[in-house]
Amino acid sequence: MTALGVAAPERLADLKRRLPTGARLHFSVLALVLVVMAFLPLVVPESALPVAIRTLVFAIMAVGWNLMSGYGGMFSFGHAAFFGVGAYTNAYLLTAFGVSPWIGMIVGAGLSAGVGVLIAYLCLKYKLAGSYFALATFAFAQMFLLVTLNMEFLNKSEGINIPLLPEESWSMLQFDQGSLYYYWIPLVLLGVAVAVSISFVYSRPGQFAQAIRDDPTAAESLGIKVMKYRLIPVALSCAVTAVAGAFYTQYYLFIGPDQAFGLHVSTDAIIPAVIGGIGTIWGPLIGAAVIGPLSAVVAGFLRDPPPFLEFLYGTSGLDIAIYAILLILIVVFLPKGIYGTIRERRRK
Amino acid sequence: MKKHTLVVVAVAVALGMSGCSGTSNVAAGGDSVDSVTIGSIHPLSGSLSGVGGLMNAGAKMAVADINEAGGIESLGGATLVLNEGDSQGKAEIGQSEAQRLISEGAVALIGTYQSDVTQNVASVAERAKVPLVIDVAVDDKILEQGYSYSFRIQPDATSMGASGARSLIAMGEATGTEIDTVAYIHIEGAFGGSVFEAFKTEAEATGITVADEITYSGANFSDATTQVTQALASDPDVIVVTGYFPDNLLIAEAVNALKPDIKAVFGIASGAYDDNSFPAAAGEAASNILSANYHYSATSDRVADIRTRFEAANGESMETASMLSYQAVEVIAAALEESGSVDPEVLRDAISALSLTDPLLEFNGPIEFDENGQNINATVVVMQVQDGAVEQVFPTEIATKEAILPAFSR
Amino acid sequence: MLTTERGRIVLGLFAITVLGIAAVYLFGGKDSNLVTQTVVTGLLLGGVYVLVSLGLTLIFGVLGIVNFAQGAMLAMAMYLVYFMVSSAGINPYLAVVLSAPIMFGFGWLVQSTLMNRLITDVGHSRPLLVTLGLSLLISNTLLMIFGGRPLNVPSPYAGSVQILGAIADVPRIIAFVGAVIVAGGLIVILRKSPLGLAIRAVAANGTGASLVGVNVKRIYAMTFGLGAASVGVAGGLLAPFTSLVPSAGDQFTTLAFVIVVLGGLGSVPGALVGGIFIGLLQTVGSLFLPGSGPLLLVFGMFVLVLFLRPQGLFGANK
Amino acid sequence: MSLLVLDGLSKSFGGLVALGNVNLEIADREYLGIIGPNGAGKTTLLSVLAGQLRPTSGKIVFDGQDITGWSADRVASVGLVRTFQLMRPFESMTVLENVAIASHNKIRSIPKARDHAADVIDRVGLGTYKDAMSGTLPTAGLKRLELARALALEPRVLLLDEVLAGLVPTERAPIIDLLREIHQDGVTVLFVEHIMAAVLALSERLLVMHEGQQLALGVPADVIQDVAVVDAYLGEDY
Repeated sequence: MTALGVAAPERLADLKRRLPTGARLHFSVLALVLVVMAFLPLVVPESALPVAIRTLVFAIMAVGWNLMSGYGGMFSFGHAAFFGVGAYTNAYLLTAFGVSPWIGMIVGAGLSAGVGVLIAYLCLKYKLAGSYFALATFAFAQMFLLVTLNMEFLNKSEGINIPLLPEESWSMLQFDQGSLYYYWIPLVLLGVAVAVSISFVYSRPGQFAQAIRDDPTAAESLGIKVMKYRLIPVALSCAVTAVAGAFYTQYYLFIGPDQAFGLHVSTDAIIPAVIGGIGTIWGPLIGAAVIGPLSAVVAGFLRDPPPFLEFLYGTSGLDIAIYAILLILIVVFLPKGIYGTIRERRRK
Repeated sequence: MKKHTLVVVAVAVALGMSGCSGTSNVAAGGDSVDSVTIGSIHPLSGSLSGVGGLMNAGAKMAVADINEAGGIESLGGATLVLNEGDSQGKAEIGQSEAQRLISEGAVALIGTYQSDVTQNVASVAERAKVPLVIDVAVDDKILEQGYSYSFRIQPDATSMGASGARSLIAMGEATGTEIDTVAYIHIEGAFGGSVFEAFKTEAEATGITVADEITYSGANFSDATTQVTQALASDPDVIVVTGYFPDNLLIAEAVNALKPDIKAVFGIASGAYDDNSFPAAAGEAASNILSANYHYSATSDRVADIRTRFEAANGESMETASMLSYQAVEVIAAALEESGSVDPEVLRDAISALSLTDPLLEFNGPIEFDENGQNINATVVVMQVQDGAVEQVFPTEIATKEAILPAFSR
Repeated sequence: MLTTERGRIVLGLFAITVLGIAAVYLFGGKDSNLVTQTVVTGLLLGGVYVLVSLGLTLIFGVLGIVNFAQGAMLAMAMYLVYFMVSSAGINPYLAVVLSAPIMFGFGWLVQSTLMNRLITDVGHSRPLLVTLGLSLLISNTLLMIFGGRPLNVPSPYAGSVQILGAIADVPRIIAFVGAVIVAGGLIVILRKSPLGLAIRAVAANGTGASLVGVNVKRIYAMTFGLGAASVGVAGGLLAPFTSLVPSAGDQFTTLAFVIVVLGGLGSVPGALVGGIFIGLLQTVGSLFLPGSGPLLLVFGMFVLVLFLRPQGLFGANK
Repeated sequence: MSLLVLDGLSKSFGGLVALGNVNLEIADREYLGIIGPNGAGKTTLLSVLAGQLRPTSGKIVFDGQDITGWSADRVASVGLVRTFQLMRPFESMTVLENVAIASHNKIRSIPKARDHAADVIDRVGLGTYKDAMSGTLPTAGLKRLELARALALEPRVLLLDEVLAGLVPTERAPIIDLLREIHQDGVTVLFVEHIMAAVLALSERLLVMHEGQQLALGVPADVIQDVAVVDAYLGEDY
């Protein structure tokens, strides 16, 4: 005990020395945010819980997307591919072999990282950049969708159901409907994803990746292996996104080709990151917190409109139209995203 | 330590929440309540919003009709309230809408039109122990999970494929039309695939050859000429079709353009051919197309009255899907009446034990659910577009017009 | 130099297509009437794809905007035509003449009020998200106005004719001819008119063009307008054989990107050749591959083109 | 023995010869000035040496090792480091981070790399701008940043591409002093420059290039007298 007591402050000091101030600050904020958010379900109505959980899934995806596209500078328009690989790996291993979703999650993350590295390697080898890179990743996601539709062992278009267990199980990651574990688990996963982001951004590979994003030629002339340090954020990004996919499957107990690889999955990963601020630690979270509940809030408002807007009641499509207008306005008028714009103002 | 406290707090809060949110749940056991909430989930936006809107309107009308007739008597005349959810056609939105509706006090759910969304909602219903009455959703698999809180009024894909085949054969015999080979065009995926498999098994058992199976992708289909030409290459007597509205329309138009020497186009579980907007949309191409599908009863006065009032109120023709939503509300209302309880678990047992006579659809008998929750008397009837209107033509007892078969004189 | 290379590519693609079709006739093991029908259908479907892609090649090629509202704009144009036909009873092909300028105005407005604020953006995410939002906005507004039930625009020239023993739908032939005319019109505008010169200058070098006195933002707005007008024509020509639902255009969006990249960004002849090629590939492919197989073929080819010739068939070398 | 040997080095783009048969031996710790009119192939020569462009033919031998066709990062990590005429800072990063990127090449630990980078920054006289965003630096600052990043790699050969261009004379003087100092510390320098005063002040030998060819090579004072040089170089630029 005493040895530990003596060692701890030393170790802490060592850690402090190794971590740049920025990273330390981010980690402290993260801890604070997680603690505050852990108590969120206690103050919001129960009906808001599914929306909160969906928002957390968005946030994890956006944090993942941001690693590759924000910090790595490779605009992915096909993150559905990596989300889907994570989701299907978990679903398949669980239903075919009874593998615990926790293991499925890790295997899926690894597989997804491999797939992502392969796709990105091909795209980079053939020198695709900008819109071309985006369209290539999109095409891969589409191909995954089409291939899944033709895969017998993945149940083709029917998708895979996660069987309902008679009682709660930590090892099988299944709880009662409305259990708060379904909120806390993705919250912790999000915390891990953000921690991965912070560590990466302030690490040597992370610094290299950002240098390459800013100017690959200059980075290469400083001795940086461009391909290698581009693929590292890709791998991390895909792994994080796959974890979101695996959790998604466990929470919704179902995954189908469209839920896994549909175009909307890719945009779900992009929108929060862009709204919040690309290439920032907190942008994806803030973006998700705004965008995730937005459509539910608008829909809720229209379900119970104030008297002078009564005539709007029951107009289907209106909620999404309003959501679309808000989305457009945020993107057009906050060029660096919410967090990015705030940060810029503060700096000035 | 900290973790434990968190859990305790959370559990306490969760209990508190479920306690206060269910305004009607607590008043179980024949007590009189003011109102009972039913949650409905349909695609009110997105690509399926057309039919979703009609279904929602059907459910709304059922609620209004029941309330006008005095509400639920055994609950002291409690009125029904419909809490509407929009799935946007997405499974995960459907699921969170289901959770919202339940937490806002819905004692039963109806929905949802799409199989994947229904699948998700069914699992929510099962875990929350709230009955789900499926109005439309065709996939067999939904009820094969062993769920005890899901019930389905419409026939499933397999039984539609099989009874479609039986109807076709019977109609051929009745009209003296020789049907030896058919070619089948269907949408890729579980829906098209399982209807086709069931049809094939049934048809081949009676000696009909399924000469060709042509599938297409629903995600990208803007011309059916190739598929129809391909189907005709096997020289079939009948082309059988399963798919959704736009693809069905394209196929009918391609057949009309090619004017092949076949005896009929026969839709099974087809999205278009028995839809009242189809004759106008397809014009000449719609003429004499047959369709085996579940259908609102065209011979019942009660149905005629509902449809007239629906059209007056909504300005649109009430399609079968919409009638099924109406029917789903009636099923729940009947179970409420029967049990005199707003406890969802008691309600489930009541639905399970229900025998609802005078169904609004052409079924073989009253609505009764088997142990899987499938309505055992659900069946298909055959319709045909004649003179710009969808008519029931088979079985003959419920026919509004006589079947024209061979459908084409070429 | 460039023209000969282009000539070689066109010739090569033509040879591949002809050889491919010949191979299908000879070794495909399919009835030759079926193959003929398939080729005719494929050509006509290609015409549809060309119509949808022409506007996009301008918007993507000149402005660099990945316009995900392309399909929704197509649906919007179809509903415009539907509205004119159903309320005023005019001929749908006459309605096209009216819908094109309206769509031009819409496109001009979108570019000058929204997209022009984003042109300094180095990333591609913001324009993409705005068009995505626009697509949601358009289709849901259509839903609010027209409802989600399928509507239809009756063609005054419904019917079909025989071509080489194959059946061809008259409205689809009209659409095909329309595609060629629109392509020709765009080529003339781009090559001969002062606006076309300015557009090409801006596409080649925006900064340079602004230095010689071109109002780049105005040209951007005009280009988006021109692209939208092409979509307006496309919507009108497709409406007579499409079930009109608010999401009717969505299925074309991704294919249009494939075609535009295949043909080369900003290349009108590229979109023409690319559209017809994809139409043929998909239709002939469906003879041998079930369900979504042909689509997989299309995307596979897309990735190959991206890797091996990212500038597209008709694009200049980077 | 020569540190860097260029043996028949050529580079052409399509039909255009940018570099034609350059043969050169550069001794360790030499300071070689390279001059020539625009388009003479000076920057191409640096790019080929730094591994950014692959030579069409010929050989590059560095410290006895054939490095022809090596990738730029590999060339940089053995000690052949270039700067860019048009400055290429990592704009999202501070000056310190920019330089630390280069320091990281040899130093894995983050704080140590930063300490090292800070030393280099002080040395090039950018100390006060250490925590400024690199994008906000004035031209003179960016030139120093280019130099600092290259120095942080602790190069054996520095390939400098017009580090003085765009600076006013008062800004040039301290950099010229710095370059002299770097050279005295044992770094071999290839110095592409237009400012003749600086070239003459620093170079031990002078290479004149014209249309991709070696025009003259020798002691600056001799070379500058060469009539051909005057024609080719001064005739165009002055």
